[in-house]
Amino acid sequence: MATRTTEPEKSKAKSRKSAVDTELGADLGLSRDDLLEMYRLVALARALDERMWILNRAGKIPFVISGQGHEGAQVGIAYGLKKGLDWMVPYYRSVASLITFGMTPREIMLAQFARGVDPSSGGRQMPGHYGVADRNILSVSSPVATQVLHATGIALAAKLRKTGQIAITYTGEGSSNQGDVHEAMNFAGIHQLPVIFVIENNGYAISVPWSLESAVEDIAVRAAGYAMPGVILDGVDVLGCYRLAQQAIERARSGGGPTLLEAKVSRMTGHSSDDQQTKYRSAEELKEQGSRDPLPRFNRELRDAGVLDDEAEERIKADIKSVVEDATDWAEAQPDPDPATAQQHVYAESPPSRMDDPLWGGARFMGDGGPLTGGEA
Amino acid sequence: MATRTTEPEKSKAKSRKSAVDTELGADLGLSRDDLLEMYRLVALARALDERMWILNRAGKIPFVISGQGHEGAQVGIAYGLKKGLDWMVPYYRSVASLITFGMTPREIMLAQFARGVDPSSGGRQMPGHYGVADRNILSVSSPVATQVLHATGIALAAKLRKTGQIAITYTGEGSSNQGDVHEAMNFAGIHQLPVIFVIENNGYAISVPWSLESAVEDIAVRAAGYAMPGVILDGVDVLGCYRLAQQAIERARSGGGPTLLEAKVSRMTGHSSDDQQTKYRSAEELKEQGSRDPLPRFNRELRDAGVLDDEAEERIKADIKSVVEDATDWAEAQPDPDPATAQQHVYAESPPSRMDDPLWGGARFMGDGGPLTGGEA
Amino acid sequence: MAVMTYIEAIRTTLQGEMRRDPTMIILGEDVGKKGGVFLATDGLYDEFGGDRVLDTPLTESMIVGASIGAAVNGLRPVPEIQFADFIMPAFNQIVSEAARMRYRSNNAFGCPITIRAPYGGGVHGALYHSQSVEAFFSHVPGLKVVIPSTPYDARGLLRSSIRDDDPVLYFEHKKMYRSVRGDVPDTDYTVPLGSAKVVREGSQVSVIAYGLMVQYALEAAELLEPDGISVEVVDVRTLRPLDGATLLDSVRKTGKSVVVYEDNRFGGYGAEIAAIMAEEAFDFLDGPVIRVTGPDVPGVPYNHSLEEWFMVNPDRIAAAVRRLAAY
Amino acid sequence: MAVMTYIEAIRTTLQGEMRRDPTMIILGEDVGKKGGVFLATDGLYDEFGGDRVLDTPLTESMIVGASIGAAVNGLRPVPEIQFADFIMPAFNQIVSEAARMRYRSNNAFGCPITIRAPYGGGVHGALYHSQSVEAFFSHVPGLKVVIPSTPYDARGLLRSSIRDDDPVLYFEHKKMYRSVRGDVPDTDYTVPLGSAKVVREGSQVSVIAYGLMVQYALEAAELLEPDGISVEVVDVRTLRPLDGATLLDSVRKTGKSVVVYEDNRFGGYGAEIAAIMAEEAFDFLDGPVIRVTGPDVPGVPYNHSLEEWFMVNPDRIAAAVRRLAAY
Ligand SMILES: Cc1ncc(C[n+]2csc(CCOP(=O)(O)OP(=O)(O)O)c2C)c(N)n1
Ligand SMILES: Cc1ncc(C[n+]2csc(CCOP(=O)(O)OP(=O)(O)O)c2C)c(N)n1
Ligand SMILES: [Mg+2]
Ligand SMILES: [Mg+2]
Repeated sequence: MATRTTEPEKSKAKSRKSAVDTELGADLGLSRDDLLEMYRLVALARALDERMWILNRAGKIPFVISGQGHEGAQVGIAYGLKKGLDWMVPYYRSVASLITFGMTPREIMLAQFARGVDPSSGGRQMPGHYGVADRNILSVSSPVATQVLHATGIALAAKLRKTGQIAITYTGEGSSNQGDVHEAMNFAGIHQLPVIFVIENNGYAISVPWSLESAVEDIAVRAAGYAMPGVILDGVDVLGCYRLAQQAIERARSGGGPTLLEAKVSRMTGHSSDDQQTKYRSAEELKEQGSRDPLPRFNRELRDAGVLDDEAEERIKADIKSVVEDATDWAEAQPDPDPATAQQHVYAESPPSRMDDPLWGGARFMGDGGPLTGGEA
Repeated sequence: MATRTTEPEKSKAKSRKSAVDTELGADLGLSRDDLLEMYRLVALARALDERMWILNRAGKIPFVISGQGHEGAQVGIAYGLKKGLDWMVPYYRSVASLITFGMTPREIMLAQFARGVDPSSGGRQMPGHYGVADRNILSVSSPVATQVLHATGIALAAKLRKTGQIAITYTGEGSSNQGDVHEAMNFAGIHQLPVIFVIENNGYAISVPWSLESAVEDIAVRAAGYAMPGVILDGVDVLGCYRLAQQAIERARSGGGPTLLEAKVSRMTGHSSDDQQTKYRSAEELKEQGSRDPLPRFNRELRDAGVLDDEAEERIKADIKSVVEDATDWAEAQPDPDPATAQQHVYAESPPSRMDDPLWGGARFMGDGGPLTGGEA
Repeated sequence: MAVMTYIEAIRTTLQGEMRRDPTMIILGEDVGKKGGVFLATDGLYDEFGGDRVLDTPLTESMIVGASIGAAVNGLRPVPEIQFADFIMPAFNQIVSEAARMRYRSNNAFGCPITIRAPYGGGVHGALYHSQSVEAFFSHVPGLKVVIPSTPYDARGLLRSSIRDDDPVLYFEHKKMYRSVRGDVPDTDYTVPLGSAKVVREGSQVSVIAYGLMVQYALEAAELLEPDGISVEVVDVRTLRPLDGATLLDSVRKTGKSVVVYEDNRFGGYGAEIAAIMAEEAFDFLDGPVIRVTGPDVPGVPYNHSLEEWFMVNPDRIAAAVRRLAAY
Repeated sequence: MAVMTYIEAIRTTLQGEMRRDPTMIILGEDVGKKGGVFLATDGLYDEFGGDRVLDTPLTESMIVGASIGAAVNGLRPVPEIQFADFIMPAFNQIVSEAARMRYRSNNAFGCPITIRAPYGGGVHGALYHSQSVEAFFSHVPGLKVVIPSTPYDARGLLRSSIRDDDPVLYFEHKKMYRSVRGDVPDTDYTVPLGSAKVVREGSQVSVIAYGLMVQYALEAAELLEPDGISVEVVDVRTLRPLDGATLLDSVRKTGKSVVVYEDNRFGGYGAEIAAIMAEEAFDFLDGPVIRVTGPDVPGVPYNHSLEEWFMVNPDRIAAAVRRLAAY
């Protein structure tokens, strides 16, 4: 099960007191603390991500899949969710969404190192396949878009059980063409389920550009086919994302049904550490998208509004530095999973039934002196 | 392979000379002969369908799946296709579409009786699973909506091979919610393929009403999600269906890409001979939809326009009567398939390879004196 | 103690479990007002309403995918796939998601759903309304696969499946729905998952089967009795996890085994049973492990003459046993 | 005669077939400019253009379903599924449609497509980038399933697959892509589908394997040679249709067989081979038919220590053979 860990992290998002202590946050009901916390989350996600690449180049983690460029939309969208009540059904680029929703940097790093105490999978899944049961964060798998139906089912249960929960799920624009997404939105529309479908549109499915993924400019237009609102979010505008996501959250919470949110973001790295994007993206295109980085944009916005000053930025920088250091060092120091546990949890009862136990009658273990046949054992 | 049969059928649609010899057909480019032929096709499809139910009640065919109520839209939509060039990818209610496209009443009836010379499947599939290779009518299977992707692939080949063909495919509104339909329309939109997607919306998927199948009123609105036109057809208006389908056909033929056609029709029978629709449809609803029968509507329209008179109607009635009699009697008289052929055509080369030959080492045939083991044989 | 049909045992058990567990829901195509195309859920919509007996859109991947999510958030979904043949669109959700949820999350999440589906041939359903699909799913760790052969087991195993905390595929042979009747106690008994059963004692040949084939195996045993051939019939009941011990004990006793399945021969479920015999009971075998199966064609053809050619029947089983007994 | 890697043999053969047959197209995710995530189609987009090397949307059911339609209308599609793990969304199109098109239409329509997909573990791919999926498809009449173990066979079998008039699943073990090299003649040779091969002669134990496991079996045979244990290794090469005769001849000669597969044990492909041995070679068997397989957990876990626990390796094969030889 998930291992909770204490660590020197400030956050644990403030109780949302909508103290109108800034111009900027006023009509959003966001206090200065909220704004600074949102900035911290965007910057922290970026810092964790950058650290992953360093660890990858250092040969300490074999694989990185990155959220750089997506963080602004992710923090803006998730900041208004109710931790401990709502459900998050993420995908592999969701680090910023996850830390906003309460997953800790140590837990994020445990997944990179695939350690035994990793709450996501105990080291069983590749990095990027997050999940934390005690925070209502559903386990990520690899086949894309399957989770969109899971979120819909979670919302169905929330509605039937009258729990007041909403479910939010995320996937990429390429994955949104999968049949499961169509079937999920159709079902959510029929029953007006409290679910929010977020498509993070970075314009590429690995190397395949949006022009070859779909004939439409905006995925959001598809929402009309399911009688739900489709909203386009500018992924570099953190507070704009928050504003529009809040409307969707309130709609879902109040029984108004599902919403499709399309966040236009940029993929600032290759698809993953295995990808060479220069092979299919031009130099100028890559240069251009630098201007689509939400972090400096948010920084400027907060400074112009007098919310962020040098002192505050220094404090946040320092906090993030220590948090990332701690998360990395602590996670790396944790032991690998014990191979003896590898056969556990195939089924609820353990040990699994005889025929499912690889140690049973195991020809592959004959070399270990196991029985030749179950009969003679 | 498909067996061609000579039979006393008038039809074989006239060469489309757009002789303007009637008011009604004028702007549609349809001659009086065309109009009468379209009427004959609607009436013939109805007569064949009614005969199936009689045969079913008589215990001569165990299963009927009916197109009653759909015939007007089917004839109107298919009448402008190019037989021998274009592809039809039908579904189980497509009898009117099929006879319009050149499948013969005898061939339709062979499928009901599942005879050996049945060109659809040689008696291997249930009634309703039509297909005729030499007329570019693709074999129907049971899993719904799979064929929508096949039609899309046929259109891709037509485009790449520059054959000038278009592909038209049909499915029900319930089936249109399957993921395959979303994926097919998405791909067709990207490559502007010469394919027409026809959804015959009769308001029910067996017992499930449209309100529980989807949240939208019209499936046609989904076309916008794939950058293609979505057109609603009134299924009782045969000529209206022809007019709008022609626009889609010309668009596809001229490289203008795909179209989604939603024909609003009524299911005038139970889902199939296995279904009791009174269990889920109210008496008045069933009564009401009588007014949605395309046959009398078309009859009235042609009479009002002076295209159809008693003499012509009598002629057509008589023709249909003899055609249906002939098709039924002839098909019933054909032999059942020879069980010895049941193992053929698993693969192109026959007999299939040793391990795929059920007669090989066949324990199940030991009782027939077959070899105990291949080795000793 | 009531005598009822196979499908009546299923319907009343679904009803009982719905009453017992308020978190249980049923969802699928036509399961509501119509009560299912075979009437397995007839009356449940009236008793429990549309919130707990949901008519879904015609989308199998959604039926299973939404069930997984609902299970994760506290419900106990019992989805119906209208025909086993139409479970294929949900294959990814079942095999990639339901089966792996627990293992991949290191036991953080489970997936308690029971997927019911009618399977099998001999009902003039042709290629797409006759399939046996158990081989696909019984190969997948994380799934459980159940096929009852009597009304008694249908109830006992359905209870165990629904109450189980892992995904179960529960396949019902549609030819047995109304043709098979039997005693079904009204007690709250269960038949545990993972236990096979010797349904007829014999000494010379073990016939191992499941579903409709158990009925046929028993008929074959009757046919052979006059000739003094003593047949033991073992009902697998749970295909995964398999009760290997009961099967092996029988074969070690008789020394000969015939494995019967209706599905296509090559790579069918019975191949695993035969493989286990060859590995675990080799020293006890007095003859080859014979399989009586459907032929390797892509489906049960429709025309009665072709369907008859395809289907395994008691005579074919008896003929195989006779040959093996004389081996 | 050139020496090349396994993936180079595949890439150059795709190129050659594209040149040879103007109706052949390649379609899939990232097969175009990127040349595939493993570079199996590298350079083909430049040579043949986007009409014949199509980057598709991220929709596997569409990739296969559109390929079926394109095949029906005169093309010869060779779709790539990026990882065998992601073939599941296309399961319905492959099993219900491609496999049955010819049989259900009584030979009126065929479906000449070759679906390529990288499979297998040992590459730190975890549950969803390591799967062996051959058991699902080799059970299905109407499909052919090919798994080459050398660059020579990769080319010869790929040619036969593409030129075949029925749907073929062609699985490539991703661990072999760059680790295995071998002679590949530049002649237009083919390796016929449905023929297994004795890749090492031996007298005491037959080891039957395919894909990467053939390489491991050969290593195991080397390990055992010093101990005077003579091992025959048979490469299945085509899983369906299976060349049963070659396998049976080997086992009738040695009297002992070890079936090796990387996939989960229960209901895996090797179960069918073991069943055939038990039925067809029973009189010749001098010991149980042993299987060396992956364990029955839902996937290959990621952490190197867990992955190592999962994977079959030469030592484990050797240990099994040693035990069986001494039996
Ligand atoms: C069903 C399936 N097919 C293929 C893949 C391989 N794959 C992983 S990510 C990816 C691209 C996803 O693109 P998009 O949905 O746009 O998300 P992004 O990575 O751009 O955020 C592909 C093809 C997969 N994981 N699952
Ligand atoms: C994948 C799949 N699921 C379920 C079925 C069973 N089935 C056959 S027809 C049908 C209803 C189809 O409704 P619709 O698409 O509206 O077409 P209609 O019959 O009303 O013309 C169902 C559920 C099937 N054939 N295929
Ligand atoms: Mg993307
Ligand atoms: Mg309908």
